Amino acid sequence: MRKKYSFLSLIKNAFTNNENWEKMWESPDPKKGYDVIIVGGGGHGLGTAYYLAKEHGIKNIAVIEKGWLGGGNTGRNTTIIRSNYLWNESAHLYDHSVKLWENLSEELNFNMMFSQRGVMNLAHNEHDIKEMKRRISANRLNGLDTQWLDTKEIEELVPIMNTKNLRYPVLGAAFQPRGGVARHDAVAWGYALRSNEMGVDIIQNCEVKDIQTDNHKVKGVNTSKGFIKADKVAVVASGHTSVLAQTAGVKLPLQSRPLQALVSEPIKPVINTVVMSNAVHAYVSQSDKGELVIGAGTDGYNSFTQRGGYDVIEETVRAIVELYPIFGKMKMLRQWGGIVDICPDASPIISKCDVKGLYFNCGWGTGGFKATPGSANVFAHTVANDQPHKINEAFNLERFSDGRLIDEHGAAAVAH
Amino acid sequence: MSAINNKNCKYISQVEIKITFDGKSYSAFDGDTVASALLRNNIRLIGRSFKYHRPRGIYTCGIEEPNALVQILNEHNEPNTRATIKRTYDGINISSQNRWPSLSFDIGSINNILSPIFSAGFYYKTFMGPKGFWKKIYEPLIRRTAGLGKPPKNFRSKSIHQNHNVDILIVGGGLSGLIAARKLIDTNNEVLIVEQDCFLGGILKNSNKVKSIDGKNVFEWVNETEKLILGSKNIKILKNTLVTTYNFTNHLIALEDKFVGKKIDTNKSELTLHKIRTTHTILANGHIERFISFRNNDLPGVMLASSFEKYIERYGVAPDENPVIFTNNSSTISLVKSLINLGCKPSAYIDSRNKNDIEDETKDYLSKNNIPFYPESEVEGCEGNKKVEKVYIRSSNKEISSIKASMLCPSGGFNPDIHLFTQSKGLVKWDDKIISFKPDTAFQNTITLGSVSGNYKFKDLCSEINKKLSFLKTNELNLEIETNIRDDFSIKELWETKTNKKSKWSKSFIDLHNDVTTKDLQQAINEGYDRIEHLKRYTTNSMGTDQGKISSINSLGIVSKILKKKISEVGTTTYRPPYAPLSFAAIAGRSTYEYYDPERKTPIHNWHIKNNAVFEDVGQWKRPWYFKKYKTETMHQAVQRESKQTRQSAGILDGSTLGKIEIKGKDALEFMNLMYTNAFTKMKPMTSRYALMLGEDGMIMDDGIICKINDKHFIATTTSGGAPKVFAHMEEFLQTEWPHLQVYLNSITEQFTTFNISGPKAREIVSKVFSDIDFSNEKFPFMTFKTFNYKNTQARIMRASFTGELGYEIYISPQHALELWELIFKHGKDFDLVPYGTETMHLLRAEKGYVVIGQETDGTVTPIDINFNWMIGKKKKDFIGKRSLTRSDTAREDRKQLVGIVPLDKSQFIEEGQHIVECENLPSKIKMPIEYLGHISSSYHSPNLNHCISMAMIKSGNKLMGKKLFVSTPKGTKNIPVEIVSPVFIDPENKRLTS
Amino acid sequence: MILINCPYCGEREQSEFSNGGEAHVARPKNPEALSDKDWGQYVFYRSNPKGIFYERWVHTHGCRKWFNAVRDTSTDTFLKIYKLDDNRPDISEFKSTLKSPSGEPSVGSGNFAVKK
Amino acid sequence: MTTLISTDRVHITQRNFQQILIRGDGKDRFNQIITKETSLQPPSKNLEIKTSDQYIFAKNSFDQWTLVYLVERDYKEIIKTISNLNSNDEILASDYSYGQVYFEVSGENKDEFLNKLTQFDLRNKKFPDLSMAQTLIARIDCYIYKLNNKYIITCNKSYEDYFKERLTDLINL
Repeated sequence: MRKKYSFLSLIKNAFTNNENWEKMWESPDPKKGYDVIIVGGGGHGLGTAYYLAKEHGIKNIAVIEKGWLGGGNTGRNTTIIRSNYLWNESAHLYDHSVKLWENLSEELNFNMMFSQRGVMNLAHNEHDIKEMKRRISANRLNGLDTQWLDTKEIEELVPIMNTKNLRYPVLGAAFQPRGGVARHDAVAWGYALRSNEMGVDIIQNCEVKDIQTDNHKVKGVNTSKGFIKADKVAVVASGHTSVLAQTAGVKLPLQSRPLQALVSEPIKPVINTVVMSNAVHAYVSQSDKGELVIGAGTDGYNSFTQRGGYDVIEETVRAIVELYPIFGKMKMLRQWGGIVDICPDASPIISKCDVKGLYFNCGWGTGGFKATPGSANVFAHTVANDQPHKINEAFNLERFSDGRLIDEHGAAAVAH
Repeated sequence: MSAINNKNCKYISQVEIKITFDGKSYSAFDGDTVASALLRNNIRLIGRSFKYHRPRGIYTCGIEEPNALVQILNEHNEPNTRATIKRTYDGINISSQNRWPSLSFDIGSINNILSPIFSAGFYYKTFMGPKGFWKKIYEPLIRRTAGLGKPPKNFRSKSIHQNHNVDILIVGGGLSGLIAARKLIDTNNEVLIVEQDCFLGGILKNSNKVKSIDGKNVFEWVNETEKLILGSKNIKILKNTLVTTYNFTNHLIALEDKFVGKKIDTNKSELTLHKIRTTHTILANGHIERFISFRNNDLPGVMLASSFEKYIERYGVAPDENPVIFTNNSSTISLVKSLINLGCKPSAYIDSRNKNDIEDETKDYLSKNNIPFYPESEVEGCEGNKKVEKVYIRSSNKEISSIKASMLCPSGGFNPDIHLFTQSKGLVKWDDKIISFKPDTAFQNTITLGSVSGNYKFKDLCSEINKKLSFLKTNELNLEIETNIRDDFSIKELWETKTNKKSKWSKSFIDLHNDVTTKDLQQAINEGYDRIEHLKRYTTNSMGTDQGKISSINSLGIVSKILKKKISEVGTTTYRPPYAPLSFAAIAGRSTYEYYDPERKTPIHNWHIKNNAVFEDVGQWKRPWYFKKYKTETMHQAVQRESKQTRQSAGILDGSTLGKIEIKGKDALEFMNLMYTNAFTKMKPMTSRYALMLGEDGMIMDDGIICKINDKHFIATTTSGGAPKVFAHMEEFLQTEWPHLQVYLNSITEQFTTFNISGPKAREIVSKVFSDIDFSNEKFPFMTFKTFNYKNTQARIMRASFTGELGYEIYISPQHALELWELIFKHGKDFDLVPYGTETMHLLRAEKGYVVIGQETDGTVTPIDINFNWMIGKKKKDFIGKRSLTRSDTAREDRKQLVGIVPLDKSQFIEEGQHIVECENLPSKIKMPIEYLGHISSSYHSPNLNHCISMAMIKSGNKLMGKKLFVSTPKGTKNIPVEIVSPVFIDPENKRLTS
Repeated sequence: MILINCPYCGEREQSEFSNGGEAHVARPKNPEALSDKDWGQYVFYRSNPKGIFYERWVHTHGCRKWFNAVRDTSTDTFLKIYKLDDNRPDISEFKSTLKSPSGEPSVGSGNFAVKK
Repeated sequence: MTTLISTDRVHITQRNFQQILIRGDGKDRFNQIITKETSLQPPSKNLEIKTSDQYIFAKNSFDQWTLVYLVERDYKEIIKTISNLNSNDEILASDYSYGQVYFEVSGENKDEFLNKLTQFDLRNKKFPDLSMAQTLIARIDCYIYKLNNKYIITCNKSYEDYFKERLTDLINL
């Protein structure tokens, strides 16, 4: 670990006017070939390279990114981290990630600003309560720390919330204390820094056009900087994964949808935990700069424009202004959209496929950021050993044929 | 009000008002903004910067302001309000932000002393201390110093939306906007002009650049133009309205402040959000002056040249009598003329251009008024205690001299305001003549006019507009525009001036709002963050509430120099809407608070209220949850009472919220057989059947009762929540898969109210109410229905029940609903009829082992899983979802199946949502995951059986009948011993239903 | 918000419509004859192109009629709207602005504002 | 008929009409049956209205017509018409008389007022006289009929209170 960051390093550099900080990573041109090519330079891709090098000793790796690293969904999410998913397979996968988050800053010696301030899912009707009580009980048996909060406890944790005087009153909440938020850019930069140090090539502004195969075995990839040979190709390019899979003759059940988010202007601390409300599509947390980061719902149609419709913003803000009356006098600073690739059962794909040496990690929908370290870790294991890790065994491609789905859409719609 | 007052400014009244700033009272003129009012009282220090808490003053005179953000205490503490925009009124109470204990003495400025340590991205490189320290110690500290304003007070706004559909939208009521408008007067285009100020005119009123138009002074020309426009039939003007968002297919969002310069009346709508759909958009929103980076360019007293000029011309106040002017272009001479007209004089005019590039008129005017002139020179820096006191000038021979001054006005040139154009997905291009980006290829019907299109010349402005609007076939308009400055704009590239001061504390700012220095840019590039988006995120450059309006192009200039690339190769960061911070209250409009979502009510809603119903939200419906017999009756007590009484005598439920669909046509039977799992072919007319609807994945989507009038006419009921989804599902398959089927659908949910009466005494009650109908078992068997005429309306009674008791569902026109409901109660009194709510309905159906879609099923349950094999038409060739039922995973034996569960100790209660396990105790701290067989989907204390009954979905449940297992409890570690039983707890042989 | 030209009602706000996913995916005539894999393809797999996309819309808050459309998903531009019973327009009719599978379109999506 | 709002430029009253919703294929046989039963010619162009002071006959979509009686008729007759229509297999008629609420909106500022609740383009060139539309007003599915300079808006009865509150709330903001 050559570059060491600490308060001491800040003081040392202060004396030399901060002029000789070392370069975090190089941006070389691609070599002729590598053992493993990772397509997609987001948190998941760079993380996979890090764990391949650190835990499996594979260092002759290239991470190929079409734009700038961390520029896709890694730089466009609402930074929420939790693992209180319903089904066992999902709970184990996401909690594997939360455990890695808990000392990622130390491991990468780069501050992820991972703040375990708790994540709260609000219940607005009887159906929500039943669904959450079931999820809490399932989480408990899986060793997770989710608990039920009544309205009074919620008001103590979030004083600015109006729980009673609104169209769908807040009747309670499922709360996971170990959940929280982290700085999204730091994940990509931290993984890039440390994997680059171990010899991994990080190639930016180089777009993979198609994947070359020869009788069901992967040969390499054609890129805007020419053909690059590889024995193994791991595609982790969110919405574009299905486009690239097509070039290798593999079909993926992905649909890419805009998922929008917005931030308010910066104010002094007002909310110290993360509050999610599925019924009204509004998720809120406050960044360290003081901006309130708000997540909205997905748009109802496929799109890659990283924008989405204005009406989605209106839907979320309508709910937030009622849930938090202080928003009546606050202003929206920025709005943007990411592209989330969604599977029919709202669970990811971390899997081999019929083509030898070709692996896919995609379909994360709205859960991509929170899963970054866990996904990268088990994907590295899958690529290195050509066998899935126990944790991601269930998230294979075959489930869409035999029907063994892991449906995280939550219970069916309200009925009775 | 000690500052110089420009008497002949026509946009400010001389009426005095009183304002309060940080507790002290000042006087100002009605029409002043907070900024112009404070400048009138020579107040320079107005806030503290974001990171280093350095003293900051008023830097501009508009929306692009990076520093002067204040809190309006008498408006619910509204934070981060731009002093340069917010208009004052008598009694407004303003406070500065981000400083403690006071503006002049701020503890936070310790950050400035430690600033060499707090370099760009310092927080990524430290604070990683022992586990949990980040959350408990470092983060709270950082969060307290960050963030600008204090949080506002709670406020329920009444702002509204106003939609518009126009042919042409003109953004900006300045010179170009007005010329375009005059060309469109009384044409057949419906035009809307949107102007952010309360006066039209733009550059005409904001500067001294234009002397006259067609011989008239600018004020007269604007008034004359405004009269013409208001007189037209086809043009409307919106003032005090700022366009913030340019959506796809020409849909723009603009925010109007309805209380400009007035105290807000909180029961009126203080903001209106205009949502404008237009065929053509004309962007005439002008340009923004950019600053120059030099040492201490953030000191209070540094103000952009055109802003200084705007305070004189638009607000009638000269912020200083002898400012130093530092420019790299030909436009700042108009500021000099403004000062001379007022009897003031710049104490120096520093122009960085080469001597022979500087216009002769400028040189002559400066020498005529003996203004010290420094050609080919630049400002090296300035110094002073919380305000400018000295300005250091580096002359052409590189020597540095200093002069005394209290204000310094830099001008780094002008950027066309391309934010909205890029939001419209248009592409911009670099223009070396104006050294900035300008609009190039539009993606939508977007036309840019005047300075926003990069055309800074006045002479050929009319010809540009005539050419660009020629497709509208309007009249040619040519105006004689006389200017105070030379028409062709000249500029020399200058992003920053270097300092030879080696101190670690000397700072030259590239982003005033987020305290980003030019050294930070260099450091970020050294560390490898050389992509412009990386740079922005690592240094937070241009991510403040001003989005770097006066500085983002400068940062591209500096970065391109360091990387030795052309600026167009460096590219820009994404322009993310909105153009300026947009009020949340305005975005929400009136569709929030009490109007967030409609409250759907059944026709007898008021009867429920009168009879102390407690309501539950079911989708948008308000349904009675239970009825309080006396004030203090709890839900548990009410539900036990209602459930017991229904089984012993009779109970009635308002079921009007259930979906009802009328299906009719030649191929109705074939259609129903394809949509539902059941076989309807052999079903006799006038009978009804409980039916299941699946998705193509084989999972249960909805259920309901189907009444068959004949093979060509059915009526289907659905769950309340599923009603819109089932209707849409039927329409989709009819139109897209089976257009050959002649079938028509009508939703009749609201054409019939539904009363479900059940219980042993039900037959007696209905016989009394409908005396002419024979309710005997022979004449009216179970699962059949009759249609009849009730007071000339179509009515229907079906013998079915969701409680397991003898029951009838009465479908009646809403016109007679209340009257019939009360008649039923009149007769029901002597049979002890009780009204019950959804909670009792849940309990009674659970006693009977009936499932609820969405509770027993969660989108992963097939009919076989809940023993509904009997509902699957085996001989049917196809129905939606049939193929999925035989997939390997759905045909598995060990799937979760529906069972009943009772506690061995009858006094214990099982909680819904808990799980069935094989171990008696749970460890207090669960480390390794514990296997479970399934979860409890429903659980109630049955008053009719006097013990808790539950339904559960557990793995291979059918094989576990009679087995002893355990159910977890929410908190404890001791599990409840239970026995697996059949889910039907009452009347398994259905005797009560069919007798 | 996008303006969609309903073939029956004319131009309406996108909030009146619902998207029905990929078009021209006919329900298999005889599902029983399909293998689990092929049936899984029909139920779960839809194409997800960045560029020219054939999709279905329904005017939910209007005439409630289904219709088809060809849209460029990289810029959300509707290239053609046609009725259910019109036949499928040939892809050669449409020119996608994309230079490569995942490249940014030459026309900006608000993210790459500078003309290359 | 109760007056909800009456200012100088916007006038809204709540009405009550009988209504039949008819589904069919709109071909000759369908037209003959309809004319026979209702003695009225159903309109053939999408969103077109035929009207007199007695009725509004509108084609709302490809297979749907609404017949609204502006002047109250003997309800027995309406029920008879509906059952006669339903006796033909290829026609579905449903009684929509009491499940709907009706608002009549007139006045010089009616378009600007309604455009506070809906984005629908009410201008004559996009929404000509004697035409109708199904759209969203105040987040609720509505039918809007345009005839001689006034609108008749209908929606489901369960939204009545919410719709009226939205209208009255706006007038004094």
